[in-house]
Amino acid sequence: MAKLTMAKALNLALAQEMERDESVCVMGEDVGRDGGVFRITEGLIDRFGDVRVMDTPLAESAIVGVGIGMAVAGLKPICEIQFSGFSYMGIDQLESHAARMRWRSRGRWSVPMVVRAPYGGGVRALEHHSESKEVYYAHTPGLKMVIPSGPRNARALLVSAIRDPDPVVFFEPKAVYRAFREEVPDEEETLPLGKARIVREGGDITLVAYGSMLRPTLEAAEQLAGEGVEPEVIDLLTISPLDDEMIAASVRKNGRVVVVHEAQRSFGAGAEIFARLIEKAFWYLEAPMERVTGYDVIVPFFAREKAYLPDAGRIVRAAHRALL
Amino acid sequence: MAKLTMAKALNLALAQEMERDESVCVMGEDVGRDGGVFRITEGLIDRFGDVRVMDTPLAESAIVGVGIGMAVAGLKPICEIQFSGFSYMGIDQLESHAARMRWRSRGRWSVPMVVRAPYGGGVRALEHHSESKEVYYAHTPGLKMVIPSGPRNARALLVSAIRDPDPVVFFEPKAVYRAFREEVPDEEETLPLGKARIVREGGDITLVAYGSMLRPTLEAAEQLAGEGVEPEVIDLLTISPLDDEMIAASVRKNGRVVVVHEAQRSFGAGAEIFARLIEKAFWYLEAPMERVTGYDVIVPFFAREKAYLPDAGRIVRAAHRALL
Amino acid sequence: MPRTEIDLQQTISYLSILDEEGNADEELVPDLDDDTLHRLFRVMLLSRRFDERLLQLQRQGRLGTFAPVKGQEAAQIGAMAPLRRTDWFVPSFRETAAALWRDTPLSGLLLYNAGFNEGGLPPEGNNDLPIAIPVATQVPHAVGLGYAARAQGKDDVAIVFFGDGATSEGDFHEAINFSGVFSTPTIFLCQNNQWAISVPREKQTHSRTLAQKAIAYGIPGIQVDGNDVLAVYAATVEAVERARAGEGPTFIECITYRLSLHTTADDPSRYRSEEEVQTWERKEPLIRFRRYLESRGLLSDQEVERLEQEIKEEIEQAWQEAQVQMENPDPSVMFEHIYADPPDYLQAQRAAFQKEIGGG
Amino acid sequence: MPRTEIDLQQTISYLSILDEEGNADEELVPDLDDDTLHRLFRVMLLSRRFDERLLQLQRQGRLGTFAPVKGQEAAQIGAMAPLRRTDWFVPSFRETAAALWRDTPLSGLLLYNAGFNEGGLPPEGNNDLPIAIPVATQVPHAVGLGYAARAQGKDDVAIVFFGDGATSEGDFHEAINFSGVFSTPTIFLCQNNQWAISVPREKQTHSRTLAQKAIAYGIPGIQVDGNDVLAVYAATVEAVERARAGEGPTFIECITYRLSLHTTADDPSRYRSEEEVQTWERKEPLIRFRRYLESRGLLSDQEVERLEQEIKEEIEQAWQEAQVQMENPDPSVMFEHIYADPPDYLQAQRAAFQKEIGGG
Amino acid sequence: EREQPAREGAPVPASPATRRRARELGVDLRQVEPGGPHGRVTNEDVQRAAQK
Ligand SMILES: Cc1ncc(C[n+]2csc(CCOP(=O)(O)OP(=O)(O)O)c2C)c(N)n1
Ligand SMILES: Cc1ncc(C[n+]2csc(CCOP(=O)(O)OP(=O)(O)O)c2C)c(N)n1
Ligand SMILES: [Mg+2]
Ligand SMILES: [Mg+2]
Ligand SMILES: [Mg+2]
Repeated sequence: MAKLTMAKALNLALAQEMERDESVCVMGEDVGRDGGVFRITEGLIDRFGDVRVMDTPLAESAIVGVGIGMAVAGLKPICEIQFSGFSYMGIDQLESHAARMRWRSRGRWSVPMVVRAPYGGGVRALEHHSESKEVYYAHTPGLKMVIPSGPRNARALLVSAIRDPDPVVFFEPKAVYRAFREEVPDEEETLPLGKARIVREGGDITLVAYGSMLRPTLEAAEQLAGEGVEPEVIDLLTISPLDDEMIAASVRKNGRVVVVHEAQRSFGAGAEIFARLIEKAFWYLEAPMERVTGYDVIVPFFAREKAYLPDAGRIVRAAHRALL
Repeated sequence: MAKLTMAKALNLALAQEMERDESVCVMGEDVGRDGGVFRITEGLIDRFGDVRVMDTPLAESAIVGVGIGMAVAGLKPICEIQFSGFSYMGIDQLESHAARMRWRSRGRWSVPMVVRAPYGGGVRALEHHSESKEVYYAHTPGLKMVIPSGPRNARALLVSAIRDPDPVVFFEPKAVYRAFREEVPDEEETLPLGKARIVREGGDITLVAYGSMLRPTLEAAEQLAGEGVEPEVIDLLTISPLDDEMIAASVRKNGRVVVVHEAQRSFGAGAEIFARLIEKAFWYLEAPMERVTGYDVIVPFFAREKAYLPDAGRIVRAAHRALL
Repeated sequence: MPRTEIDLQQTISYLSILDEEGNADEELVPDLDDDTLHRLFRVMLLSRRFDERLLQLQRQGRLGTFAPVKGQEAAQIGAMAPLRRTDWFVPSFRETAAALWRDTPLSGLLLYNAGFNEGGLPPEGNNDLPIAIPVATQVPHAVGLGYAARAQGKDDVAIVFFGDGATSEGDFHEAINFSGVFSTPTIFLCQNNQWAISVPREKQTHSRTLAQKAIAYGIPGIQVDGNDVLAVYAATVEAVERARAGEGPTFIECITYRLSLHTTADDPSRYRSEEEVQTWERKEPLIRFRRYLESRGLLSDQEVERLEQEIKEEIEQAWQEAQVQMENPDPSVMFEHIYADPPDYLQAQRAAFQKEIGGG
Repeated sequence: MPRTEIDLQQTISYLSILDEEGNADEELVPDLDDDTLHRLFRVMLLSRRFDERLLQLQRQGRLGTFAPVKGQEAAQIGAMAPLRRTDWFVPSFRETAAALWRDTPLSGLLLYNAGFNEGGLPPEGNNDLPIAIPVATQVPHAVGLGYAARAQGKDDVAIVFFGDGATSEGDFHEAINFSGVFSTPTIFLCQNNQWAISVPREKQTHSRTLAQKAIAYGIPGIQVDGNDVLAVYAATVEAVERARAGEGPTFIECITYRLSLHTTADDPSRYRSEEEVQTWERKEPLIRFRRYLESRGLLSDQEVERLEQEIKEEIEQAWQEAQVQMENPDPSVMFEHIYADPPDYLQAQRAAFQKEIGGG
Repeated sequence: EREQPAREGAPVPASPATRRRARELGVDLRQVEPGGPHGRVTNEDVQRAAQK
């Protein structure tokens, strides 16, 4: 075991998978010689060469589209989009082809590809560099949408995503890349896609979060515990397919829930979580479900970033409302 | 008054607005000489010339991006995307610029543009020609997302969209283009964006629909009425901004609701409607909310189209469940 | 210093071998045995007749919208013929003729056109991708396929077909640029049929030729008479050899013509003249190739009559097979192949769906 | 018939007027009065010093990530100078030097770099678009702006700046193709600074020059020494005149160099050598232009000293102003300008937000 | 949330959990004295009504 940042944990996952399976390759802007602008792919080109680690021209649709061709031919491309805010240039290739190739060819061809990108705010970045549009991908059948929250689960989920036979969009919370270290086993570890995890047990209220929002949610849980409230905290890990059974079981027990995401409120992932809870836990709701989210504005330039992003205070206040 | 199809009603709106305001122009693939593949822009190039009616090269991102430039300079471009399934190539221009230009320039520049596209299934079309990804646009602050249901409201909403100072994505239900005729006034008429309308009043259950789903929903309402149930039918007309107050008022009265959309279920517009109802009508929900939607599959090739699309039968069965 | 002209170190050439009358420039005729020459004609004729039958069936409401390939038989078959089965075939939505060269079952194409997902299954043993409808989006796939082949130590190549309209799309540009940088064994086969629905070639782009767009990527480009199956074949053979030898991609612009409508939902009388169509009818590929083969003693009127009959029966047989498969379409097929392993929520939806269609 | 070479009817030239030593080819020196020559130098120097101050402030944590423009002053200012205020300026994210020619307030740029939306307000009276970060996505905007100008009966032109990396993007391709088809008065000004973060020019595309990409669109293309402000100016004047006369777009490739890091979050030592940077330092634009002006008697050491002092004070003044505006940032500014008229739900969110920050 | 007088057919305001408990206890919400804000019937109200 070693204590690794998320950045190092992701790098470990990539290196071990590339070692284990020579069809795995990495492609994107500045991923080779530069090791990626966040250094997630550091060292890979020296180890595996420039055929398996491709510094591509500046062209997101082609990064995904060429990756699709590579995947159909039997490679396992891991496409890096430099920031999730630039992924929209590739969304047509994802929706029109990556998501459909298996279905369109009746199972003859498939696209075991990962498209990974840093997402979310909190690092005082430029415009477009703090985006959180996971719903675009979650609403697209044929894709999976995964968002880790810490070093260990990021490593395990990325390995699972790489091994998954279908296209996975993997958003990495950049605010967590180097925020803290965590024990990460040297030996390989996976986590199943589509399964959430209970991070903290409690019988009074359920708090659901993912990505960089897990930390303020755990902070809020601490504050609530100090007030004598016992919150149950669920870390989604996968947005689609959603582990609605775990969330519903918790809400059936607790009756009150707060969902936290930095993405804009309207039509965000929180809405679907609410919908699943209506479908699976309706009769156990004691109070209106709460969602603490980004406002329905464009993510502000970084001087106002903190005001935009959910924090522990907002989550606690929402919990109070849900506990009325 | 004349009885017009939706196609003719839209054509009327375009012609009248172009007559009234010489900054209004139309651009897209085959919109000029061919009058558009659905003939929505028929006759416009003969009346207004080829500077204001542009047959563009085959390039959706540029149709939107060039349109953005035209709008900033003071024109009012109406960009036609030939089918909504090809709009994803332009979504980066919409999210990164059309939606942001006013905000980014602190109000100095703005993008009074309309991006219109035929959406949805039901006409035995090829793959990618029956798509319904309105959520992509509804989840994007700075845009508005409008979906008419019939000739008269399509005309009135398109006029409002054209006059709106901000970018509007306008999805036209192609299944309705020529499905029926309706009285449409010759003189100009508008409908405010962001306002739904009650199509049928009733005190037992609320049915919420939009676009081509209004018709099967009204059919279902008829069947329910035949069983002694009085449904209230709401036609959304605008997806974003959502008229949650009208829906909530109806649900506070009726306590039971079914939402209908052809878009895939998960992370679809129905989820956000559920969320708003939790926020505004929670205490009046007498039964789990129901949503009748497309399945979470890729829209099938047309031999199975009917099985995929919601129909009156499915809506009635959902209403029965909601009335338990 | 005064302006100096930059040496671009490449030129764009035009190649034609078989003229409209069926006379061939013998020095340029590619090396093709009699069987292959015969097969080239047979498949061109099969494509032509199949296209006609599809149109008929569509007008009768038995099939849905499709894109006729009439006029482009040489451009597609000439380009497909030099490739091996393991070479990748990446079509757009109009490559029926090329698909027929690849022995794609007619019944499958009929099923596809009748709106059945089952029709999308590629023929066994072929490295064929399914029909791709969003214009130009398939072009990067052929770059990746080619890249993978080389990474896997194979000498397979990938050919991708697209139209004149497609050259305006960003994906066309990004893909070919990638191919030039990574020197992928990809053949970019542009079917310049002069139209993109109602937009004529001159309004699609301001460059005089499409082939010259290769200069933007530093890759070889050539323009050929696309109605001349021998020229298309010869140019493609060259491109295939270069690609297999590790010398990278080639861009081939085939000058041809879309003799029929864009799709069955189109009305060309709105935007082009009958005279123009007639002009191009005279240049169409089957007539000249038939004359050439006749001049070589490889074809006779009786042989053509025999072929016509054979083809007619083949098409009818396929249509009968397709109709059998079209009875009782199990709608739950729409839940298949979304993922390798259907997730729980999808299985639940399928079960609920099955219950609903069962009766409630 | 044998292959025939196609006459492309255009060539790509290279233009250089002022060499590295500051010697000018007198026949080619554009028609510029002394005041303008002086201003060109002043703004280049202002840009250089402002860049240095920004870097300093960023390292101190007072400003966020930004993209230094060191080395590209001539390529930007030479291109901006021929334009009128009503001509459209469409920058990417590195056009600080061009923005300074346009009298963009330094305090605004500082505010932007400090993460304040208020810094995005374009200068009054200028047809300037704000900074555009997604690479190449601004290129179509300049096509639309140009098209609109002509539709509105104006002779305004639009200049759009973008880098070598940007030429690989689909939006670059689609935009220029549109421009060629509609003959828009758009100048495509490519800042080929040899790098796109860590990707060198040779790995970005396989074409020998970027200027030759113009051939793909049938529009004129020229390559210039981008560190030679007179050549950039001359080429742009030509392009502007063509555009204003209704003769359409021009593509100008400026050969220059990114002397500093990509952004302040970058470490160039990982992918390029100090020798390469030194080689280009010797070709940098300010030195040679200073020598030229000195040789023309338009600049002296004392004058430069005076300018340096003036510039230093100007920058300090702006920084003081910016800091005042940076105190107490009202966070509810983030709700402004999302729409012309904020919809109810947004007003409600703003009210709820105001309540939360009020204390609860 | 707005005040509204109970109408024939209009829902009695209560959480879904309260409605479930009422059903389980055989309590008709319309017969229960609402103790919550805005005429809302609470769990305690239902409990009390069930014990009568
Ligand atoms: C991205 C996209 N936009 C629009 C369409 C609708 N469409 C189908 S074919 C076509 C014209 C294609 O022209 P071209 O590339 O020349 O191919 P051709 O039809 O001539 O074979 C258009 C606009 C599409 N399929 N994909
Ligand atoms: C679409 C997109 N992808 C990636 C990025 C991240 N990024 C910012 S600048 C840059 C390199 C741009 O290179 P070039 O066009 O040569 O401009 P330069 O930085 O050299 O001025 C990249 C990859 C971006 N801003 N936009
Ligand atoms: Mg694109
Ligand atoms: Mg064509
Ligand atoms: Mg560069």
